[in-house]
Amino acid sequence: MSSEATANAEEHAHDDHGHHGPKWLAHHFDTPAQQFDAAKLGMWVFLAQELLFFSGLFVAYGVYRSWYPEMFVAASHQLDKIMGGTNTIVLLFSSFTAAMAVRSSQLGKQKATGNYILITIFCACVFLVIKYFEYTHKFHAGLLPGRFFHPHAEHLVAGAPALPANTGSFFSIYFMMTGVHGVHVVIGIGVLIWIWIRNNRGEFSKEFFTPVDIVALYWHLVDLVWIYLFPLLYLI
Amino acid sequence: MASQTSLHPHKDDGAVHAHISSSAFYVAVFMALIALTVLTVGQSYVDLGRLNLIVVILIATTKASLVVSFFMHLRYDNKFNALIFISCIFFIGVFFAYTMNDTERRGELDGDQNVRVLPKTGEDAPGGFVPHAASSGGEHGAAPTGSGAAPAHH
Amino acid sequence: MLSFQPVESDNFQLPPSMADTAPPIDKAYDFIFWFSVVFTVAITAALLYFIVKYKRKPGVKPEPTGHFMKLELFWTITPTIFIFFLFHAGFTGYIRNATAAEGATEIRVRGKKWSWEFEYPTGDREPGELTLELGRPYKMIISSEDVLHSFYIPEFRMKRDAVPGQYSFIQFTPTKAGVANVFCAEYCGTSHSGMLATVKILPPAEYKEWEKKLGDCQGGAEECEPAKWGERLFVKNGCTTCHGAGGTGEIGGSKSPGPKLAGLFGRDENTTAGPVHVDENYLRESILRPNAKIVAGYATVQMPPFVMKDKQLDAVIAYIKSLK
Amino acid sequence: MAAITTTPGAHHDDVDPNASFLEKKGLMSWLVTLDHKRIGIMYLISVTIAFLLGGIFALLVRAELLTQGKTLMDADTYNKMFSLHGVVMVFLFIIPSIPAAMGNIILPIQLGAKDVAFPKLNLLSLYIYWFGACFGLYSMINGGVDTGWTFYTPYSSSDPAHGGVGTATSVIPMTLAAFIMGFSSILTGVNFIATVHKMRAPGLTWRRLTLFTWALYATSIIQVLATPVLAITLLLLTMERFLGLGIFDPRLGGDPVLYQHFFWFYSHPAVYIMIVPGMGVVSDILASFSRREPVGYMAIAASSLGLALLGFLVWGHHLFVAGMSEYATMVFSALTFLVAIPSGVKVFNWVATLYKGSISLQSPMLWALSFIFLFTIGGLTGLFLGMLAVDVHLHDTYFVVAHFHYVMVGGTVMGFVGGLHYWWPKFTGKMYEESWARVGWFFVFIGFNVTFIAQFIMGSRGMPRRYYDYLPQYEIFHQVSTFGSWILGFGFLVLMVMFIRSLMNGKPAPRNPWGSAALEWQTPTPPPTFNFVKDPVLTRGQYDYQLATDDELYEGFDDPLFPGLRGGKAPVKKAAAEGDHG
Repeated sequence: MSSEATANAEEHAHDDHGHHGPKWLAHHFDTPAQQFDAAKLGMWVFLAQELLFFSGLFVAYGVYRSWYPEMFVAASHQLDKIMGGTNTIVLLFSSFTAAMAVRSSQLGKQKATGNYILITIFCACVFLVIKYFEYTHKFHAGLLPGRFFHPHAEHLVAGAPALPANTGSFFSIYFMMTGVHGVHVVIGIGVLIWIWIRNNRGEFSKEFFTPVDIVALYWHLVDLVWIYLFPLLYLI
Repeated sequence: MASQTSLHPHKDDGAVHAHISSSAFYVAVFMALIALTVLTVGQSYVDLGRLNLIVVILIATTKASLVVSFFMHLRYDNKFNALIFISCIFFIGVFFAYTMNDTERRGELDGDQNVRVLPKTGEDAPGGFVPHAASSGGEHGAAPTGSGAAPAHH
Repeated sequence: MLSFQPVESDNFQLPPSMADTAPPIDKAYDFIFWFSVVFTVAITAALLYFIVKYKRKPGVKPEPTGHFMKLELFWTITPTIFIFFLFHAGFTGYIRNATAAEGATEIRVRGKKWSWEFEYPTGDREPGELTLELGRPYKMIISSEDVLHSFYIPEFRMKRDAVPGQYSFIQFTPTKAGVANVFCAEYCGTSHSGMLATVKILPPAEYKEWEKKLGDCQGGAEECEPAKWGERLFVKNGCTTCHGAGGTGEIGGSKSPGPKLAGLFGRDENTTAGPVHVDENYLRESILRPNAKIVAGYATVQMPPFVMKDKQLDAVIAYIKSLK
Repeated sequence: MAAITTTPGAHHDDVDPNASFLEKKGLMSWLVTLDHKRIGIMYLISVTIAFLLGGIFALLVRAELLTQGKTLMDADTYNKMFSLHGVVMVFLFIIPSIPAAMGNIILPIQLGAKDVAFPKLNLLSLYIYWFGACFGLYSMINGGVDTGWTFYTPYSSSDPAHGGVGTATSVIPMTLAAFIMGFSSILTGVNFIATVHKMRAPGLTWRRLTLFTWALYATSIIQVLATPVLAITLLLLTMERFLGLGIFDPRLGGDPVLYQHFFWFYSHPAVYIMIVPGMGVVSDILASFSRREPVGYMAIAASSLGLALLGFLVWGHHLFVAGMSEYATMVFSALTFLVAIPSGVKVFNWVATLYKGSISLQSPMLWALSFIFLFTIGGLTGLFLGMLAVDVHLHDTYFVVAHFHYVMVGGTVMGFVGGLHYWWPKFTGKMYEESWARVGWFFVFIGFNVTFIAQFIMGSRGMPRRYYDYLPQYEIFHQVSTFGSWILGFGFLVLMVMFIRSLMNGKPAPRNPWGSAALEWQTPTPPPTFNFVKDPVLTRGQYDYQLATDDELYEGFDDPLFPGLRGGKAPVKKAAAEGDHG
């Protein structure tokens, strides 16, 4: 089921002309392993801060949901489970392809890596398009944050519970959570394109796939956050 | 310090040793994630009362663990990276627990302390929620809603 | 202008103690203060002694650092025990004041930019001055109409934030007749430092006298001429914190947050709701519903509404009319 | 055999490893540098400018309070002055001061590394900091903010332009400034954690790290875990003001106390971002100037981590009277007291370090000793505020102002200036005039105490903070305090002149002017670009004065107080023999 990859460290051996290992080994590292471990550690620390960043929104969600449970139930009826569910599957799939991209890169398959990255980017775009339709609908229905919350009855979901006056708070949280997440998706597309280009240039190899690995970690985090957002916002 | 190349390298050879899972395994993890997504959507049509939230969180956490352990390789990664992840969850837990220890328990010791509605008279506190407060020209301390929008804390 | 009586205290560090809530807090304060003094002196003395004793000398090598496990444990565990004691002392004092006595007289305290308003159980509202009866238990129910304020009476050692949209309370029994200060202790904008009030603690007999005239003008006939009484109400309501002393529209030589009132009466003004002729009705409306017609150029600061009895309103309007 | 040996390292062809890192000239050589020392120096210059700016605001605040009523400015200007003082000092100066400026310069050298783990990220942090600072300046040019550095809602979030009850000042650019600078802080933290873990020289075990490194490591953890919460809080606040979210503003259905939870979840740990590095500096200075390993090395290191952890559990003590539930109040008070344990452990160990040491009172040591004294007072007055009942009286008074200035200025700034004195010769290659340094220290120390002891007294007598005007009974204290602020300001002026004179025509600094055993003193002054002429391998601890050789300790050592101490001129150290490594 799995195998241990061994990066070839041959290139790293010092020669006597002051040349310091392979091109991709930065001058201040001694070994590829040191560079790889440092990058991974740094990325995990960075992901920890990402999670703390989102945690503020989750705490706000927790507090308000527990204060106004009925309002949350009523408001979530206005969200489209089908669209949200589709987006969940799209993101999970993109996470899968990102993992496959790392695997291909680890095995030195440049072409496959590129293709998997492209699929991941495509999924990210699909996610944003679906999000766009959801947002447009909310705008039409006047289901907007706080001060701008003016629901238009004709655009609301028929048969759903009536929306209390303070439902604006729910939509504030909804737009902040999905909005901040959406910004992460956009940034994710950016960095995925960046490593796609680097991969095309042939910068990665069995020995050096760190950037692919790091970007994939970031992308999985985007997925991870959505895994919680979806049921908490759509499935109350 | 010069590293040696060998067919059976040990940990200190300075080379990168990453775990590589098989494609089939990744597909299996992905299918499990899809199955759990279907499960959680299906569950949302069944009302379990107070259990709803717990079930939803459990399913989401299972999904998250799959992603973190296998897609993100944490299962095979340096133990310290896992420690970072776990301690970050711990601090999020602290943030949640302590904040909600306040927001959930205001007015518990004395019904008049830190509440939005005075239990005796049912008055809403001034300065509180006014629907469309800002857009209606900012009537100060206008009649509070009393629409149930700002319920008293128990 | 701040014109309150100076606090006279028998303790250099703390203001006089004027309510039952103060002595336990003072005791805790004194205890921790003396503890801190002893501790600081000990640490400093040790520092100075070592500096002199182990001054660098030619040829004298420092001793290598050893391991002092027992010492480390000692100075970890001893403070641990001590802080539990401190926590307990602070906590019991706090909880003692957290629940109000049965049958305490309830007074509503409302903070607004930038004045305090007190509503007595009779429904009478008195701004800027809180009158209490010596020895009677009170419960102050605190709220705010705009931003955060904090109701603070140093002489009672009591403080509580006035949070908009939320009630809170403090309780106490005044134990000494005299005058105390109310401060706003949570920053609330331009005239935060002007958001003061006085507390008058009267012996029961005097309090009864005062209570009879609650909501009415207190004082002789001359002091109670409408314009004179209106002037006092103007100050107590905190109007000066926005319109300047005497309604001059200036505070400390700069334009005040609220418009100039002197000479206003009878003029025509541009307001957010179109031109207005300033008459008694406009003044009345501007006090009760200030944001209906805001004078042009003053819309950035919102004046809170004031609830007054007709008699009081008339007095304030008479005062504003008298300003030239 | 030398205790710290070097190994033939790998060098780049384009960099002369023996040339000082300062050698390259030209603005561009600085702006695009990846050298941690140069980035650190740019941080140092930036935070010094911020410190001056914040200091001017502080002096103006104090000057206004010299007399009752209006002295210099009107109330709105005063409110902006104290807000800007807070914002500038906290976000622009004190948070990046020791970690980003001094840590950047020293940390990799103390680890025997060529650079931090992610040099590009390091430069990016600096640019993010500058970018954030631009937003701050933009806000100041637009009239500044008058919310206090805490940006409490609804005053900060409720915009009168939308019929709100709050301030009309330029809040959004300022919160964005803090938001952006937060990311600079986070990235520095990420960088340092990876650096400490992965970049240590051979032989540099965890037990051989300097206490400064330990402190920076603990600080980095806080920066990474707490700062993102500030980021989301300020983002929510910005959106609240901009779009009227209704999460923090009660009139829109929000809860202002919730904002305070969010804000202090970051800002209390941030106190430890500020103070813990200062403690690290002091530990290092004490070791060098008592010439021995600090007593309880592991206890001091562990207490840094302990403070980092506890810092996250006590934020609620800022909310004791804010309208929080009594149960939360109780828990937070109990946990707050726990902070006293690691703080106490540090102080006791520092004092014990002096016992049987070889103490030299040169200027860095004066700052370190002042730190211990002032931090003790700052810490003990914290106990007053941790005691619930007493806090109810003291909360939001000048007592609190004095308390946190004793910790922030008496602690962090003393540590910062002490560290600046201590490492100045290393990274500038110049000595400063010791006598002027002492004069500067004297005025700062006296001025500081005069300024803030007066504030303790007026605070306990009930003077609320952030007051433009005050009752007559507080006038005398305000006047003493303002007078003290002038002494304090004068002291800093002396120090600034002294440092500038040192840069202009200071004596060249030797490799190891203090006779310290730590690693950063075993490399040339100023260090080469890759920090060491050859990669170091450690065979002893950095505080091990027993195993350190005379070469290591005494080359260039010249204690002005004890010229004879060195006992003969030590030979200039030759490149150490290789052989015990491979």
